[in-house]
Amino acid sequence: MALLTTIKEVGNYFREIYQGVASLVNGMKVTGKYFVKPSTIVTQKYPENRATLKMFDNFKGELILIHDENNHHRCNVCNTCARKCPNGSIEVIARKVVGPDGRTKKVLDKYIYHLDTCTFCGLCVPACDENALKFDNTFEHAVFDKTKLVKTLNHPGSSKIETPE
Amino acid sequence: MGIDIKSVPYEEFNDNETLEELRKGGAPVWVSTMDEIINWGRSNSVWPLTFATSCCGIEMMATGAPRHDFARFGIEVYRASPRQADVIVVAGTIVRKMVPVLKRLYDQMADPKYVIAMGACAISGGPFYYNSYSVVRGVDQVIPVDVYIPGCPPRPEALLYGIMQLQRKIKAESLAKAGETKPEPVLDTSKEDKSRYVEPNDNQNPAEECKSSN
Amino acid sequence: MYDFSPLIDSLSAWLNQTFSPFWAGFISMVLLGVALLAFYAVLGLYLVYAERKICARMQNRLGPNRVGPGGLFQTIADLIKLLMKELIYIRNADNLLFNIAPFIVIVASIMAIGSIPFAKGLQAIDLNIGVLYILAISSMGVIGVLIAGWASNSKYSVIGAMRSGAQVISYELSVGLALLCIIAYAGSMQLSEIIASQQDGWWIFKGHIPAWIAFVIYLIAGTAETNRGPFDLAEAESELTAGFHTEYSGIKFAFFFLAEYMNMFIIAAIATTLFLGGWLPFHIWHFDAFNRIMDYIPPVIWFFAKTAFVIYLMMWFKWTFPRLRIDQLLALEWKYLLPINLMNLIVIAFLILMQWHF
Amino acid sequence: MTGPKIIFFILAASIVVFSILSITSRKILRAAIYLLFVLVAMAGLYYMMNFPFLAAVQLILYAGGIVVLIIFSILLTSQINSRLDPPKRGHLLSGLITAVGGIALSAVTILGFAFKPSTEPAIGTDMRTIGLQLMGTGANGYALPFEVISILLLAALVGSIFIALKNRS
Amino acid sequence: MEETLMDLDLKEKEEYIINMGPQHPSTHGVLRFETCLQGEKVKWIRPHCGYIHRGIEKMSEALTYPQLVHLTDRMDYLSAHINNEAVALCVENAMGVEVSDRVKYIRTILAELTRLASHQLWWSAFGMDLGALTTFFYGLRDREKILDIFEESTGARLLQSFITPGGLMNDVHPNFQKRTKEFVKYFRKKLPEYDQLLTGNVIFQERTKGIGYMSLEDAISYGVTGPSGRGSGFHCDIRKIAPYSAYPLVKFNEITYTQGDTFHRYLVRMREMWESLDIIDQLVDNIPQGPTMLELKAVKPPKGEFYQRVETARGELGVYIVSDGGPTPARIRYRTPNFSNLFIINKIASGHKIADLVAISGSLDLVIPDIDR
Amino acid sequence: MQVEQLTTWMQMLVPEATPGISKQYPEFIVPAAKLHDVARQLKENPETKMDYLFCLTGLDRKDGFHVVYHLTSTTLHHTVVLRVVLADKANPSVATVSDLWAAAEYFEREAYDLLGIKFENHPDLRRLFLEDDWVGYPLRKDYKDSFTLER
Repeated sequence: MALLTTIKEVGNYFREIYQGVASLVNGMKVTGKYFVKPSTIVTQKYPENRATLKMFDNFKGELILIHDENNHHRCNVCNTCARKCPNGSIEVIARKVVGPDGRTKKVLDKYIYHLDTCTFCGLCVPACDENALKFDNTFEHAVFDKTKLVKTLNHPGSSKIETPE
Repeated sequence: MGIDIKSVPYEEFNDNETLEELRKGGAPVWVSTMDEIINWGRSNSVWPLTFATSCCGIEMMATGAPRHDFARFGIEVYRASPRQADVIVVAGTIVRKMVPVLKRLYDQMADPKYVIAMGACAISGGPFYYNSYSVVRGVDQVIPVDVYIPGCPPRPEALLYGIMQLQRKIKAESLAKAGETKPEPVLDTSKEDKSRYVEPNDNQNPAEECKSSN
Repeated sequence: MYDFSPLIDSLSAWLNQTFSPFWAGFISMVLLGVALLAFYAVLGLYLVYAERKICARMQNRLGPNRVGPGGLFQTIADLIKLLMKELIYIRNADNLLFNIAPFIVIVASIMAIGSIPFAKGLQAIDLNIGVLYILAISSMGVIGVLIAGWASNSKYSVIGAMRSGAQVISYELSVGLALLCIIAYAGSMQLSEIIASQQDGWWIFKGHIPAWIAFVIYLIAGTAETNRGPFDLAEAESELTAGFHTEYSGIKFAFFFLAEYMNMFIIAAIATTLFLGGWLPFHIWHFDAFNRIMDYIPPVIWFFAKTAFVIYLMMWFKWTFPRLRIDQLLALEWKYLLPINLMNLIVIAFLILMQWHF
Repeated sequence: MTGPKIIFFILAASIVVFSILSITSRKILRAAIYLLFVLVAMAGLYYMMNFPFLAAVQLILYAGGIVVLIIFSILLTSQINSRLDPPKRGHLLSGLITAVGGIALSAVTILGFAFKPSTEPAIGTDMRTIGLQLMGTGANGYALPFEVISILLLAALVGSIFIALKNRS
Repeated sequence: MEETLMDLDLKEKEEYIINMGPQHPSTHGVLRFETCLQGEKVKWIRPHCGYIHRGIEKMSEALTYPQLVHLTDRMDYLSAHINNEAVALCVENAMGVEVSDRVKYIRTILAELTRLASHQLWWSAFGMDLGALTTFFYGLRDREKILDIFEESTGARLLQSFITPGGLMNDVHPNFQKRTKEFVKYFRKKLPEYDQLLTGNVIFQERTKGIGYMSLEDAISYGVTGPSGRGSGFHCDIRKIAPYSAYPLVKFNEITYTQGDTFHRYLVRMREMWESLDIIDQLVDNIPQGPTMLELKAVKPPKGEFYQRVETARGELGVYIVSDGGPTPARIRYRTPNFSNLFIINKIASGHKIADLVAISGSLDLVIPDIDR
Repeated sequence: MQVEQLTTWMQMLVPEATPGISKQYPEFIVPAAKLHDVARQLKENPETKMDYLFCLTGLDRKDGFHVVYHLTSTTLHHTVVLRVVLADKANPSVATVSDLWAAAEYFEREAYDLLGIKFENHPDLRRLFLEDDWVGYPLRKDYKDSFTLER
């Protein structure tokens, strides 16, 4: 009996070795398979493919104030977006101008957008009743100087689009 | 102007003005030749420290993943030991309890060392700018930052872009200026934060009287 | 046909003619040293590059491709950077030993390279105890690792060093015994003679199954000896940050890095020499047309191709397997490799006694 | 002066220097490393005397084996900033006397001995000869000493296991 | 060999303390394990957290409900959708409104995709903890496909802030169904490869089997939920106990094992991935039409206290809202899964080797900002 | 066990317990002095078997600090909420339940850290998230410090 158990143990010893080696080879098959198949490489060559690289339409890269070709935007300084923003990334600075009819009117002076704190939660865009805002899908924003990330979104010299009332 | 990054033209980079500022002041010819060789080596071999505090760390891992593979830039050699790392990518929020640790990590790194602030939290506290009692509003209050990559979190391409920006900055360095030390950052614990309301330097704005609406 | 000895003989004859014997010896030594160092550096750098490319392919990535064509200059950039990096002086560390350690490691691997036969006649020293010499020299490398870990005065480093010590001491046994199998077959320790004994067939083919077993054991133990792959406990990144070289920076770290790759090359080169016929071409029994074609390929290429194959195997291991734990590592050696090895050796002795090998 | 001579003097000098450093160093690991250098230099001397086998054995056993064991045990037992106490004056004095006496004795012996070049042909030191002699039972055979030493080592092994086991329980 | 050479040698040596972290590759973030070692053996571990305590609970008190959702993304960033859903569900239940079936279906699919992505990342990182470096790349390679689905619909890869009280920020992209189905098909082929590479590997099994045993009593007492708890036989799947969203409509198994070691915690997650694929399969073809956002005048839960439990990729997430009837909560409390999962580590890792500590902490699948909040 | 049964059971156990306001789970406001006793009964009684404390919350309300215990049974699947009102805002203190549920040890440390509620007999009551030298308890409504920027 003792002999039999010894034989069994020796058999187990070698079976263990065999199974171990087999499992290792099994694993090596996976890596080996990918090694010999370069077609499985999924890498996108980012800087090389800049011309063809396209983000998804929904991608939230940066907030922009929509301007049309005449340099008009649609912001009416209601400040809803700034209130909706959970961390104060938007500051709408207004300026009072006297209109042709003699009434003073608040118009947009600066639409300041803090790209450095924006969390892209997307609450501001639907909040705007005028559809003045949208997310652009650019992503190349890295800078050396932090102050460059505080952006003025209205283009210089732009004005609110004249909507027929 | 000499700072070339493969496949991206110089003009298409952001913030060339700051870079030009850095490059001011010439150097002797032999120094600049040396510079070129050394900067070539340094800029093409920035080994990051495995340092990630939160969400941005996952995007940093995704950048190393096959889809984006930042090994292409030769920076897949993540070093767990700060002694062997060249760049510390601050990926995630830094809170006040973490400040001494981060400072120590930075001090443990060997020169030349670079810092990338990745994501809104590292740049300015991001979502935790207001009302948080523990988040540091910007890692530049702790260690000097070279490149800021906004986003929450920045997508992997944005990180790659930031790394190219860092490469440009490294290439703008010179041995002649090696002695210059960066100003020591101070952790601002006071309530008034001035930097947030600083007007960006745009001279083209014609507005004369600016009033805050709120 | 591709024998390097006439070339080298004529070179030394010319040196002896032109200069006094002292200067001739001196110049030949300097030449040899420069050649070896240059070879070492270039090979080390390109092994690093090869590993990065190979693992990238296995992981569906591209690997370095932006520095030079196909990323060929990547490791050169790394080297330049490491050369120019600050060397950190560590307070509370034993700085003499801290600085010596990387040199011990790298000198040990450079010395071992000297006796590797790359082709007929292309060997710096052909010792009649070649295998023993390489074993002896490579056993010195661990001292560098041990004192590097201790002198850094960091707990991670010490743990890494001790792991490395326990590992190398025990696996040296298996490396030695596996090589002993082939030495017993060939009846010599001289590397050139071992190669000569394989004229009619590599040992892995004519040594029956025991040679295969010895080869596999040698590969496992050799991988462990170089602190690589599933046996990289000394620098286990997820546990000990960087193990014994946690505190090293700049070029001193590069030395460890290079030495690791060169040790891998040495292990592979010995495997090639002993098991795979060194620089001998691949021949098929009585298939003369094929054999003649094989003969046209220079021996240097044969040698490096075989070595590259073994290195590739070792990289394949590293990028597939999880790391062992220290007690499993030792159990593997003492419970599996050593008994099998000893049995194997007895079988081989029996085979030789009965003259059953070719 | 020929090349080998220069190398000889370099080796000899390093043996002397490192031996002295090894015994004067207050840091124990440094002492071990100096000892390592001494042993390596001695291996070099053996090699120069055309005994590569002995050189390799010196490296593999002393440098690769014993010194590694010494370093290993130092790693386990001592701290980085621990230093050995300076020796007591009495010990120092007696040691010095012994050392000087030893040097004088060997100097007298060496100087008094007439070194004559050997006329016999050199014995080939290839592996086959060494192996045959090591295992030989005839003249110049080492089989008996070999076995005796192995029994000694076995006894030492058993003893060390015994000691280790006793400490554990 | 139970006792290694080193153990024997170190018997007499004093124990010493190693700080693993806050910056350490195996803690996956800024967690600090104060570890007492004796040789290689871990005597005890004292976890120190707070290195990323950002005060989310305090901050949320100043934000309206739709605004504070974006902070929950940043707790357990790998379960962002599920965290959003938890807050959304809690607020909806408080207000007594119910979202449309379309929203429920989409939320559930997104939650399961999140779970898959999270488990993939965990698998990658767990392999890397054990030294199998290639797993990292395979897991992340497949995860990118899920992130594509997310990005196309929500506009963000990781922190989507997509689910909001009352529904979804916007409707999903028309490609959503197609892409999801493609992914499910693709991933069903890749999962066996994961097993081939790691699960069956003898070294991996040696490293994980019988390591870090957690008993059922301990799991319940410490509140270890999610796959970590289920590895010990703790039936803690909220999707089964208190079904929410579309979970009552789908058939799936709660995976439990009774062995409670590292290997079985691993297996739970591997099998959960199959279950998640099944759930997605059942839902993705039948997404009903309907509005994606409720017409709510204002998101103001009535005065009272509300609790909502959901199952994230790591376990039970509880959202506890104390409302005074205003637009902002008077107090919001997150009972995060990792917080409870972490502290058992001393119990289950003591007495093992330091390498096992890495394996065990990896098998608990910790996300540190979720602990610290 | 049904909600009604639980209510009668609780009333028998602690007559001074009053039902709480929440309708989601059966909730009882328990006097601080009797909390540990009730908790132990709930855990050990075979009829209730509340072996799983899934949430422990500290609240800063107008009438004092509340500590809310969410308890459930993993075998019987019923949930109960215990609430303790600590009217003494200057020195809130309640007995620990960490000897009953291990999870409570860390929940209580968190509550101590952020709200300053002391738990008597707690084995290791230290700050959990904040530095040891932090002044004040941030989750209290009257917490002010020189760092926070308010918006």
